[in-house]
Amino acid sequence: MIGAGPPGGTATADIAGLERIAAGIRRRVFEHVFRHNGGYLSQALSAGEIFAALYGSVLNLGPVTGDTRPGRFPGVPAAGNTAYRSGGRFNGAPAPDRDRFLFSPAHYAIVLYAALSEVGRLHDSAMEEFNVDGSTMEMIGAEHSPGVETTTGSLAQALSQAAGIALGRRMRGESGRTWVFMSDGEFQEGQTWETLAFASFHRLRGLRAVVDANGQQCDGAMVDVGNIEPLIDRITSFGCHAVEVDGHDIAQLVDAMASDTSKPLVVVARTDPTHTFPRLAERAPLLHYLRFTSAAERASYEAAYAELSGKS
Amino acid sequence: MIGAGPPGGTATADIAGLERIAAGIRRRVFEHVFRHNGGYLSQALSAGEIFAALYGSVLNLGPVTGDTRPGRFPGVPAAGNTAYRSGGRFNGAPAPDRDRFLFSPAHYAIVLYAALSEVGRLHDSAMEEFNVDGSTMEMIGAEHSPGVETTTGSLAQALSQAAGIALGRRMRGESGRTWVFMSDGEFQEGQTWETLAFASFHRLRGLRAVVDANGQQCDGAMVDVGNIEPLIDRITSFGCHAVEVDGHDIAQLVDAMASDTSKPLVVVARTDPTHTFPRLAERAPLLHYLRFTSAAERASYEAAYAELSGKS
Amino acid sequence: MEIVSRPHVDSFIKWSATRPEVLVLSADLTNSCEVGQWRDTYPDRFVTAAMAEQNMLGVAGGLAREGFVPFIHTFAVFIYRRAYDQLAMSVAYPNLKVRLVGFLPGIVTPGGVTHQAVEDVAMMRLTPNMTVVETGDATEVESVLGAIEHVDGPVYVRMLRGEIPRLFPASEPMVLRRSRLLSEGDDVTIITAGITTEEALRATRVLHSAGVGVTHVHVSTHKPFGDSILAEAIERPGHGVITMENHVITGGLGSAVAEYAAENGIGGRLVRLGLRDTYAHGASRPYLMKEYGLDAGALVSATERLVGQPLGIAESDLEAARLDVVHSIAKAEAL
Amino acid sequence: MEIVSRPHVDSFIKWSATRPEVLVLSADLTNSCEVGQWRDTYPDRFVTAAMAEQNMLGVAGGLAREGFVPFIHTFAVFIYRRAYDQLAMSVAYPNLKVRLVGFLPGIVTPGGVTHQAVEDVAMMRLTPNMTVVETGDATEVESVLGAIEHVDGPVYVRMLRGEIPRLFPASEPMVLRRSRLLSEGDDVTIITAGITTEEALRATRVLHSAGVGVTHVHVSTHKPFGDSILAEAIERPGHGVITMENHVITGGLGSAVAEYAAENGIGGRLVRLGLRDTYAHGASRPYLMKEYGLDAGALVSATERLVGQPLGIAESDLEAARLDVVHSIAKAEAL
Ligand SMILES: Cc1ncc(C[n+]2csc(CCOP(=O)(O)OP(=O)(O)O)c2C)c(N)n1
Ligand SMILES: Cc1ncc(C[n+]2csc(CCOP(=O)(O)OP(=O)(O)O)c2C)c(N)n1
Ligand SMILES: [Mg+2]
Ligand SMILES: [Mg+2]
Repeated sequence: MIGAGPPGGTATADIAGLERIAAGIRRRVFEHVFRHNGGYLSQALSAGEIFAALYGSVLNLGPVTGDTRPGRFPGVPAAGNTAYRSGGRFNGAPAPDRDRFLFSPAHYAIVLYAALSEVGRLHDSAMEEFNVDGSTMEMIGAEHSPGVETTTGSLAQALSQAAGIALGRRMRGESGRTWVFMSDGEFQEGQTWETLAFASFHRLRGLRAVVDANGQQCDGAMVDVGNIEPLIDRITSFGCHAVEVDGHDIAQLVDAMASDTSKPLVVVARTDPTHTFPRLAERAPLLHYLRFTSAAERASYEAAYAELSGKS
Repeated sequence: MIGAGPPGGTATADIAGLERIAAGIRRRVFEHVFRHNGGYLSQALSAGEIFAALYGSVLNLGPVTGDTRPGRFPGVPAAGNTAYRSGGRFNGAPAPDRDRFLFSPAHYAIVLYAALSEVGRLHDSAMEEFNVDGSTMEMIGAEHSPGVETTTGSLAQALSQAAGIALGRRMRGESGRTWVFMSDGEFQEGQTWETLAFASFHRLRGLRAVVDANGQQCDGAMVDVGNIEPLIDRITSFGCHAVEVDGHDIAQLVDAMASDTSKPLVVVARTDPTHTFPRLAERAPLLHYLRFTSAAERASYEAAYAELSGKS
Repeated sequence: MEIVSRPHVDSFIKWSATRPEVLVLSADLTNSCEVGQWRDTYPDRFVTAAMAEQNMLGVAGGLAREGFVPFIHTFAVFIYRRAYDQLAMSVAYPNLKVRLVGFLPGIVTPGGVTHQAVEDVAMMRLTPNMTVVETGDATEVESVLGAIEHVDGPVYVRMLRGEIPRLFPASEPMVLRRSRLLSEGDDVTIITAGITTEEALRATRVLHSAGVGVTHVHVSTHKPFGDSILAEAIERPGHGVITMENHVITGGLGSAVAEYAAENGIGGRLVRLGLRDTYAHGASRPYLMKEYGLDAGALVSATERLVGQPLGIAESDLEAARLDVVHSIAKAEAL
Repeated sequence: MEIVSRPHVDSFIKWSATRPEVLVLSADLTNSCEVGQWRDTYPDRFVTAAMAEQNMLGVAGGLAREGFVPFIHTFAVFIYRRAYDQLAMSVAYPNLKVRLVGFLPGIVTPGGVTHQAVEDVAMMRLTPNMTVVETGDATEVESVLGAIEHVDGPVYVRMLRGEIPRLFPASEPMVLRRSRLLSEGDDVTIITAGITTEEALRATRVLHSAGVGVTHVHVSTHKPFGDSILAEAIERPGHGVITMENHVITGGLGSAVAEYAAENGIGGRLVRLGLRDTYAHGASRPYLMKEYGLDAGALVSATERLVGQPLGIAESDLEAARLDVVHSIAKAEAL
């Protein structure tokens, strides 16, 4: 019932171009991190290629509606708040044959904003507004934030909403797919399993999740905090189609996202939270959030980054 | 760390005796159903052998503490409510080497009460107090109800509490096991999966769940309402030891419950909600709760039951 | 008094006929929430969510974003207790047009503490963007769908099922934010909602005969709270106000009246009848109403406290005042 | 004024040394909730529950039944929103000695609506058996453990973290159900709790200079509510009472005062400052306090409303009254 997406797959995807997007995403996040003495860096390192594949190739989105500037916080959604604008507009207007993209682990917001910036959906100056009082560029994205359509800082809530959207779209006979970007930590929440069961039971083949399986969470490595493996087996046993790929191999990612299956699809992208910047590993197991302990440390990270990017 | 339970297994269990307990459980529930024009009958049909195996052989429980009469509702637990008595006393006083039994799907209460009555833990007259105002013999067992130690009418909450109990007991070096009786509907709740992940991660080998996999829930057959299969694969992928048995074969049940494993154990007992009383199948798919539509119907069920029990 | 059997069944089916955007989501309590026939009538608009309420609330949010109007039907506790985070973040925050139809308010069910919604009104009142209504008779059950139709945001409906008395004429449907003035008098004001109104009607008759002037107001909109009828009743000078709610006394009707009074500097005394910081237990409705002081007798005692003197009303006077038709005496068993 | 850095860290480690029954349960926010060092000190008493709060609440109930005293540490929202059913049925109903230590009260965090606990006090107040306390300064953070130790039932602690001012001398620890009288005066009564007390202290100084007599009470026990200091302050004749809470105005401190006043027939006007039926958004704490009217300026305006005349207090007067030490100006980023 749900049609195939846009033409894609390894054959047509411009891998080198997508790799440039991934590098650009990381660059923007690094710049922020250096300017603000810290930030959600490991998420950019693990998920750079995932966002590049999604925004650079896979997602079939319409143009941004309205201005590409983020704008001021328009108030919370409420009856009578006519000023309200959803951050979904940066993913284009919903249309029957277009894809929808839902962004789940809201603390990855900076990675999303960087990706939107890289593909020209978000104004180049927007990153400067990150976490600035009164801006929509919230640290933990809410549904007024660019590219964000649901409020999912309480994790594992986007997939259910995506299932509802996918179901509604199927009821209306729409061919577009409904995508969700997820973190692996979300597979510890029971809600995720309720939704996978729901999605497979209702044969929501339009629903496609992509997981940044970076093996880490706030307290450290997931194997030490709360194991979710074998994740592929778990997802498969819940009736979904699980595909495992190297999350830093864009061709694999693009291929996996194009999987032809009648089941809800879950792409498990195995990633490294220090990818392209091995120096970060010295902080293991605490990679979730980076805060420099001194100006000297920051400077040395800056130097390391400069050297690496010079090289690459 | 958790020792093996009491001697058990097919070799020592008195299968015929346990079958008599199962038949007795059903008889008591049938009597109630005929007297009150309905009730939770299918649960007795599916779970009769499970309760017989647990209370007749497997559970290593101390004697009832105090009177075997259910008693009046003692008020809710509260600071200063000194009259309060837990229904757990019907399972004996907790002791380091004894088993604990937690009862999860509270609407099975009548089956539990019948089992307690059959094995002499509950006074023969108690069933008459079922759902009587002011009695502890509540329809949906709460923690003052005989044999009930946690309040789990909101389903899928006992397993987490049992995991906490099993963890606490392990911290204190206790050898007794912590058992939970569950319904299959509870595997639709996300909380169950959170707990299985927790239990396997923490290697709670003292934790043992037995599931009445009768394939039904309020709205009908689970395959039509919300599929949970392949249940064994799901449980296994969450790191627990799953054993599947014919839930009406007591020898299989007793053997499975004695499984030697270092993981949390889940015994999936495949059962038939019309077992021993095929007539009930005429109500499919709605077997969850029986209410006779007329006196004539009730009489005909009574006749059918009399004939069958004469036979058996 | 007329007793109407399962008014929601037909009313909802009929109402949905011309509203294709209306869906039903059920978490394995379809017949218990009187939507079995609805499902059979509109199978394509019925979504089985199985016993997984957290996901169901999220799915409802997603469907609402697509322009559907999902009506969740399940026991109230499984909406606001089991899935509160999803309700708050996936439905209330985005102000989505989801209807949360919650059954088994307060102590109407023998299902015990896990099934009795004794704090739902409080939780829904404190939830931003939420509109909160409660049905008190067959007319309100039949008319609640129309009353909330145009609310642009989530609505929680505290719903009755089964055999329901008709206290208000069918010609006087529920209207959002409009209370009902059931009697007038200068001594005490009694404010009730849901099933406590029927009980209060018994008491007010007897109180009137005993010479106590009673202003009695029935509330069906808990939030937004307050309309001119309510305001006048609360402000009426007299011995004070009594609220009687099938709910804990913290955060529900009694608190709403207290907030209104305090914000407006109205100094009369308020007596809040209801569950006092306690869960209940499983027993029949009349038994529990008596045990927890939610009956006509409790109202008479509270009135005596306010007027400061015994009124000489006996239990038998209240018995005699029982309304013409009473509920089926068969004790509910099935959930 | 002294600013104390992370007072909970040492205080809790020290307190736990002689209490082997104390455990910590954490749902992947161990360092964010200042128990990383606790875990390293008592590794055998630390239980990682991963990001699965529903199960964590149930596990806590089970451990409490075994005689342990589990201290759940996570962001407040993930306790009372994500796991309310488990909190209610597996912890509150059985009245178990579980300590729910909830971080990020109200609008202290830029984490936005999903991280800001703006309705926790209301939800915990309406929960039977629950005791509810809130910390307002370093002394209270240090002494809350002792204050609640002997409560035989669940306790919700609205906790502060990070850099915290010491408003009350260390020699005056938090005592359950004992409010603090911070100033006396006959014109208005101001009641605050948590971080709003520091803000109110700024306003009361200026109000006193402007000739307004202010009675200011700091509340740390939300439930059970009411003690003689509070009672006297609420009953004090004057222009009325102002509550300022880092919370929605429904169900929390303001409602508790309203309930108290109405039940006792006290007729003064009440002005409730706080979030008005809304969630907030992510921004810095001072920005949000101003936006939602939770600052000294809002208190002055409310006082003007009550006394019925402008007081001629300028923003700059309040600035000048800023307490000696202010918070680290670095904006919080990490959660
Ligand atoms: C329901 C819920 N519980 C807890 C949190 C706090 N939290 C934010 S991020 C996070 C880690 C989750 O793991 P993951 O998203 O995989 O982390 P990362 O890979 O980015 O380190 C947690 C526990 C949350 N946001 N939502
Ligand atoms: C959290 C929760 N949601 C819904 C219910 C209502 N409910 C009671 S029993 C039941 C059916 C669950 O399936 P199962 O226990 O397998 O039913 P059975 O085999 O007895 O028919 C449901 C949905 C509940 N008790 N708890
Ligand atoms: Mg991760
Ligand atoms: Mg079943």
